[in-house]
Amino acid sequence: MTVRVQREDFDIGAELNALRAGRDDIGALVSFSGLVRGTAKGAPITSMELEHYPGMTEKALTAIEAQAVERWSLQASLIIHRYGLLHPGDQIMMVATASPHRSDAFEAAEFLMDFLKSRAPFWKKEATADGGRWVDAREADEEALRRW
Amino acid sequence: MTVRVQREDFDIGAELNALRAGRDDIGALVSFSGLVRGTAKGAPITSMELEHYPGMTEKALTAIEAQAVERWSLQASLIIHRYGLLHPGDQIMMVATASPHRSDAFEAAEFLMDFLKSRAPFWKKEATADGGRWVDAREADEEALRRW
Amino acid sequence: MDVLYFAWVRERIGLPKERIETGATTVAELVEELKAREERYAVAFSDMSAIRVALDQELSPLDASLDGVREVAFFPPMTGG
Amino acid sequence: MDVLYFAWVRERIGLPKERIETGATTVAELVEELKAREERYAVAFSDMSAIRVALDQELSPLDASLDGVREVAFFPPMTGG
Repeated sequence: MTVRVQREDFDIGAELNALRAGRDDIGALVSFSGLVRGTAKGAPITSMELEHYPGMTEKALTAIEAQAVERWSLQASLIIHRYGLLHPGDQIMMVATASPHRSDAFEAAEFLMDFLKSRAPFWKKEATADGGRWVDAREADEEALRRW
Repeated sequence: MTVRVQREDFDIGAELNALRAGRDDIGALVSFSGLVRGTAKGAPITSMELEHYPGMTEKALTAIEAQAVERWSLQASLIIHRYGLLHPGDQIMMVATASPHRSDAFEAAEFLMDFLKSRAPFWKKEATADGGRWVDAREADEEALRRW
Repeated sequence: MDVLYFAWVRERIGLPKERIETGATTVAELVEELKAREERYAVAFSDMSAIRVALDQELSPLDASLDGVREVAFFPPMTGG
Repeated sequence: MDVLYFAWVRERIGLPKERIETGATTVAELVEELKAREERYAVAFSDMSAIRVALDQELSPLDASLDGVREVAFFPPMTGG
């Protein structure tokens, strides 16, 4: 059960391999990674600045992960979220979940993503040719919380 | 949209990185990997033999993937499934799905797994101290198909 | 036609593949013909609810026609993933 | 107490953090006090449905008490992931 908030990029393969290294009780391993898309509302973006709230970010992510651990049969979990200046194609964040059977890993990963999107203090600002623009929260993201 | 059936192990990180290489339209990347567990029904297993039906396997996986592509907004997808002799902790298979937003990638990955479990011609035989035992199909796996 | 067996069906019948000349028009008729032929087939096919069938590599029901079919396969429920 | 601002709230108010001495007993009272103080606060807090609040790094409602709170943060809905 690990949370990391960092400026640096991460190696998703190394992270997934580390989660299962030296053990043989895991049957299912799910990962999600979020990437910077090159366009926003049809216009190309040149970069994205990710602001966060140091201290609260780690607390919020740890609390979300603890909820997932309580609800599902997880053998391991990982949340990595970057902040700072990113560019199209870059990795923004990842979650990984491990469980004996696939339904727990899948559901827990979706739960982590849904809560992380709307409850962890990150804010995205996209830079386009017209200047910077704060990304609006999506209605669908708030709705996604209701299913849990 | 790729299907590979192979005896060799695979590098999940290299596969995920290859899916997103040279493009910046993907927003969400989901992976699932299935691993050999070291115990079955409480007894330790020493190895697992994965039998398959060459020819039909590739056809079945390709058909399942085509259904996913039709139902969800996928930008890339991958299914790798191994056969032959495996050991506890080994990777058995992986799927990966890429989409602009996370719900498509998550749902398509779950769909691929549900259908692959019950519709692709693979059979697992576990070796224990008491000899070999064919793995029974799980009721839950057949039920999982009904939600789609 | 070629008849293939996988997993415990293969083990019970004792071979992975054989060539069979048959007048059977459906899968069910072919199964009855094989069961009547030898004990090992009767054992393998004793509970057909545990058997899946593919005709030319497509999953098919027991009452499917064998007309034009070149390859029949029998196997237990699949356990991939 | 320390008051922190993030994202466009920070940009509108023009600073990331300040120390404020206040007699306000709830978040809502603190907001009214700040709005009355200067135009830039009035602009940032003109639509409180677009503002989220954290007290000592826990998401909290607008009517929450400030009793014992050391750090208040104002920011727009979060857009991580």
